[in-house]
Amino acid sequence: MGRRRHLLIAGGLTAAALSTGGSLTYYDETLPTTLNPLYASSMVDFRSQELIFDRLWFNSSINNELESRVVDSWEMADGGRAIRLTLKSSIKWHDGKPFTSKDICFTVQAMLDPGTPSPIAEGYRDILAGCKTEGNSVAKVTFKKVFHNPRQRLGFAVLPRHAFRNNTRISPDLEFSARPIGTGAMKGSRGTRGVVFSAVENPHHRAKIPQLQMQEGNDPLLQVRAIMNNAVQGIIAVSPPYRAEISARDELALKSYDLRSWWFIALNTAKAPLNNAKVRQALDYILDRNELREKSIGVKPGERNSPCEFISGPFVQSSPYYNRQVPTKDRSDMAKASALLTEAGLKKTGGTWSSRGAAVNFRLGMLKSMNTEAPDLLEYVGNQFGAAGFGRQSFKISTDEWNREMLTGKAKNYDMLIGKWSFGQVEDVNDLFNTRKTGKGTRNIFNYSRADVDKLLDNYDRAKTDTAAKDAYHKLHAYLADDLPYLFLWKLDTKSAWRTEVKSNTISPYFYFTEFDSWKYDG
Amino acid sequence: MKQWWLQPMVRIGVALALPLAVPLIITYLIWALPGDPASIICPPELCGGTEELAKRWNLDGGPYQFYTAWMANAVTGEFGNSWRVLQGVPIAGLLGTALPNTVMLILLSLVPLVVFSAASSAGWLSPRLDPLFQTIGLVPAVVYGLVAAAVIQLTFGADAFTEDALRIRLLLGALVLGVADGALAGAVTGTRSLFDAERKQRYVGVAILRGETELSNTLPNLASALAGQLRARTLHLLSGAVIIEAVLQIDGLGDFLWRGTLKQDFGLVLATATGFAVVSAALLAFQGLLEIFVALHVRRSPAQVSIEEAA
Amino acid sequence: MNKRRLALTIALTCVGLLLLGSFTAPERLSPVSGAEYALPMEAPPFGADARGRSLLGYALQGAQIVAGPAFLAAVLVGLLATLGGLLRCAGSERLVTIVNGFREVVGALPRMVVILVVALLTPPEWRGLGVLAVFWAILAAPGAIDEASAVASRIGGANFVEALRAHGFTRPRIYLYHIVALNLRPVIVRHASETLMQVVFLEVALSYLALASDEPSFTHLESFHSWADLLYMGYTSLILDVPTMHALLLGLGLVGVTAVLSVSVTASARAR
Amino acid sequence: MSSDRVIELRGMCIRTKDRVLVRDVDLDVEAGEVTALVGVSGAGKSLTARCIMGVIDVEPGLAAGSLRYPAFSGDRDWFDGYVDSGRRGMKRLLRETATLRGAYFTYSPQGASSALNPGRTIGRQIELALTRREQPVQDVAKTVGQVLHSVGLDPRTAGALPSELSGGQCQRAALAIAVAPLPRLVIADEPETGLDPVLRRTVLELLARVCRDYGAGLLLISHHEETVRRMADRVVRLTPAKEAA
Repeated sequence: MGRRRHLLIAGGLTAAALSTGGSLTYYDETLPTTLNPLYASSMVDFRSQELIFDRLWFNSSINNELESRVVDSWEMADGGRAIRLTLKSSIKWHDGKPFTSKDICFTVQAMLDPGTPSPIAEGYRDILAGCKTEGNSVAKVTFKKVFHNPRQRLGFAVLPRHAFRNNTRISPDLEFSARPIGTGAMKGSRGTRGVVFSAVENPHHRAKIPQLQMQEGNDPLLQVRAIMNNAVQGIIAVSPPYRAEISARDELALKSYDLRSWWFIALNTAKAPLNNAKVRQALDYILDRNELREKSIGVKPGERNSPCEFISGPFVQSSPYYNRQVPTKDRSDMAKASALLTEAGLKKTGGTWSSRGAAVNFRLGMLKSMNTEAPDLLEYVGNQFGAAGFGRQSFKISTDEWNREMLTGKAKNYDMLIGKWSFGQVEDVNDLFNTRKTGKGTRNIFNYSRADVDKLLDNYDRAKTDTAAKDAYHKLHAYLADDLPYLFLWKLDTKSAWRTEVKSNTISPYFYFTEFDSWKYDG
Repeated sequence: MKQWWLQPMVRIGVALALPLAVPLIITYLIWALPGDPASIICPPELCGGTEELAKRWNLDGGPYQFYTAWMANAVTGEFGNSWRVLQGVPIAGLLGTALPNTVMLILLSLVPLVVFSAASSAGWLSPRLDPLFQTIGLVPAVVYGLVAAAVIQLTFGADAFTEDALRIRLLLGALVLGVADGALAGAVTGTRSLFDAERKQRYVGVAILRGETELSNTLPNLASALAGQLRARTLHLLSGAVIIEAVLQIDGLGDFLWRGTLKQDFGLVLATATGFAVVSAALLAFQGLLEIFVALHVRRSPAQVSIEEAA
Repeated sequence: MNKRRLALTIALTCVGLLLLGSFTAPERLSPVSGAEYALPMEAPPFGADARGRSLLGYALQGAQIVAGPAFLAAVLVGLLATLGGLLRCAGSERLVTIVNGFREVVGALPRMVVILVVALLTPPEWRGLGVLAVFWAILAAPGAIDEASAVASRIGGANFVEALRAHGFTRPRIYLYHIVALNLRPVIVRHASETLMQVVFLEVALSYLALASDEPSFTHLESFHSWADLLYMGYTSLILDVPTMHALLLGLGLVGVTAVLSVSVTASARAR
Repeated sequence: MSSDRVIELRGMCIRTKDRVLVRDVDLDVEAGEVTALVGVSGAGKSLTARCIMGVIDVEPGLAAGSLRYPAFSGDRDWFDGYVDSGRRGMKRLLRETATLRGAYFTYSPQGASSALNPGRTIGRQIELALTRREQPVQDVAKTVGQVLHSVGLDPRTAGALPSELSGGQCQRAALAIAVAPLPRLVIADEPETGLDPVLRRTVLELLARVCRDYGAGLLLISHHEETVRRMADRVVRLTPAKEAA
């Protein structure tokens, strides 16, 4: 072992010697698939694009207020159906071309163009109606209907009209996806093994770090060793088992990264015995969230500002839509659970529950990628239900299969699916719980369908004021906490690690690099 | 020795056909499978814009049209852009970087094989060492490979993908490829047995009595057999290169093929598979040509007497 | 006890272990708190991983993943080789040419490339080691057929059959006993056992790659653990000072057992 | 260099680790003469023949004796320093005498068809032999033709491979290769074996004649008393060595 240690240390030194000159390198979970904002499909994609592009509006990480770096002033028009934007002057694209209202309208039209096969664009087709330029610096964007939060809805990244030769049919394999042109703090270029970002001067951006490199981190432990050797300066996501080791080091800092995400166990409400609300409630009581959190994520009991806080509904506790009247269930309550199960007509014989003579057996699935954040959560959940007297088989599901089967409502043969939802700017949960048939509910995993829920979601859609929207979602929260299409688990912060030479590195929720201008590195 | 030219000609024929055949086979496989090609190549849920893709790849026109179109582009060096692995990056460019790396990797990994084989057939390497080579070869290449990769990542960190790092990756990769998966043991014993068998031939002993050397007599007669072995070994190495490049993150044909397969980037897979076909076609052609050369060399005679007359 | 019998015993033991393992494999490996990184003496027989799961479970599940497909491929190659040899004795010259052509084409591509392309093209619901193993067998077949028919022609091909007919043996007896059992056996068994080993190695390599790139493996369900997991654990111990050296040893041991199996099977079938 | 004695072997003793193969062998060969080396099989005829060519491939090998090539190197003893020098020494001796083999004396093997390199045409093999003449050959093709003709082979056989010739033709070809370098001595190792009586006679006569034509001595190794009586000018008998202590 001794000799190997030497090797590692030596490695660290060479690396330190090699990676100087203000250039910063960090490991992300994987390489981005694309740098074209319209085709972003993973958090990695979103993070890298945040450096290259300006979103029209974004939430400030300091005061959570809506801000824009490119819009100078704005006013609502047509009774709230449209918004008139006046752009800041002298903003330039990375290739030096001026940034104008034509670019805003081009982006809108590109998203509305059915020839642009982008899931993100599809999302905007329900929101936006069109865009008109009024001179070089004014654009008027019209909505499909009146929204209570119109500017929140304009969180898209602006694309350069000239880079697409004004052709609004934007296909993913255009070279733009690898060598994009934006107005963001950094110009990005995609290599086979990572992305190199280099600072670009602009009136609205002044990055203090001249160069930033993103590489794939591979094995989580390997990443930790690398940052300890100063072979790299940052890791986006540190796997729980290694967090203690990092926080023990003075030259390293663990930083909380709020992914605006909450975890759940979706229940197949179409399948017996889970079609019975009492059974679902019983399972909610059986689940010991405290134990899960402790064993899987490694949160010590009574640990303050833990990265993992329980939720009782489909929102994070910091969200305005979270209904604080609904209590969270932290510990299991077996008495209540068995009472409910007996009410539901299940019988417990020889320690196992059976319904209509047949022993109850659950097929559990979990999104594979979540295993690094919460190692073996699937096993622990399974064990808890097993201990309570249910048979179970567990499966890890690849991201591809998840997108292909689970999100499209084809996962009929599963009883439970452990997953998580992340939210960017708008916490719109409608497509998770809306009835699919209506064309909405595009991410309704087990095709959960309740008239009352649809009504509440509709109320939120129609809401013209924040309070109305809040009210609708509070009611939704309460209803779901009782009907339980999901067993709501927790909000889980990711932990990033950065060398302490990296200073004032504010990490924005979800988008990560929104405040990159303020980052400093004296390495 | 009747029709001595037949076998080499077959080889060269196959070599010429291979780069055409491989994409053809893949194409027909796609159409043979149930479901429409576009969504096999890239399920809509994964890619987005499957119909766009169908147009782009001329998948609507049936296998023949697709194949001819693809070939026509390929000949002009146009392979389109990567769809899912490196979205928007021209595949031709990727092949441009991958091919030299893979070839270099293979050539480097042939060095230990050739050296040790030569040594063993010259009798400088005792057969008692064989078990050692076999034991080394027992450890799967992936294990060595990942250890090497980790060392590089820890040592180079930010600069893990610079030219220098790549050189080291290639060297380590070649080393691993050369010794692991029984490559070395196979090569050593294989060549040795060839030479030993030839040495036992009576004419060698007599040649020595004529003051000639052993090698000058045996080597020409073994050339084609050796070429055959060399090709087999190289193919084995190419096969292993897929794993090694993936693990050591070397931008080679194998690595792009692997990533393409994982991400279902069909364009990339088709291109890289064809790339492999070209490489092994080159090997085949080399073997064929060498066989022809040897046959002609064997037939060399000072008196102007044509082969047919003599045969 | 002569060499062949010894080899046969070893071979049978290995096969037995493999089958036993695949039948007794647990459905899931449950973490045991307190047993993290337990060494073999602390958590017999093989110790435990970072979450206290017994490594025995890994070994058994790995066996279950490979056993079926590996034997399938082996049998397939064996059958094809036998067929090749018999047809040669049946005096079919054309077969030889066909096989040669087939070999040139199939043998011209690196196997791993073919396997990956197949993996890409097989629909997700069919994906698994089974399909890949069959294709591997097809890729390995030409060599086997070629050698079998070479042996057949060495013993005289059609003339051999005629000669024995003259001695009054029945065709089935000649083909099954004199040709297959007495002459082709060594070749067939060698190729079959080599294929078996190669398929196991293929599984390990593919799963290992999948682990390294944190992607699902083509070869088995995510809920299952391949022998590659053991090697991967071991790799972290090699480079990152994680106390899982015992996992590496076990992984290598299993790979070794497979190799021994293949070698001993071949040895036990060697002609007298 | 005026002496016309080609070989002068004195008191040679060759042994393996456990037994003596030949002992106290004396052998003189004069230019232009036919010397016969006879003895029962196992008496060490071939071994002796190989030894006088400097090829000793047994261990430890040379235990005693001296070897001179008076017509070539006067009084130099080629065994000097190699007695009991073991495997290494025998290898060095082999290298040192390489220039003589195939030039000063040549070898015509028995069972020629298996003794000719199957990967070279007869013409090519003769051509290689010609390169070992003292004076470089001007018109190789022509000379090859002549040599072939002198052993009674059709010049067209120059383009043929050994596998394309009959046993008799191979024997003639081997002889052609042996005489092509214009050696002082041709060593013929039981040239008659494997040939029917008629062919045997022709081959032997051819051998004798060709050697005479090319002015080379002939060392004939044989166990055929009749052959020897008919052809040899001088006979050397080898008796199996008694077991050494």
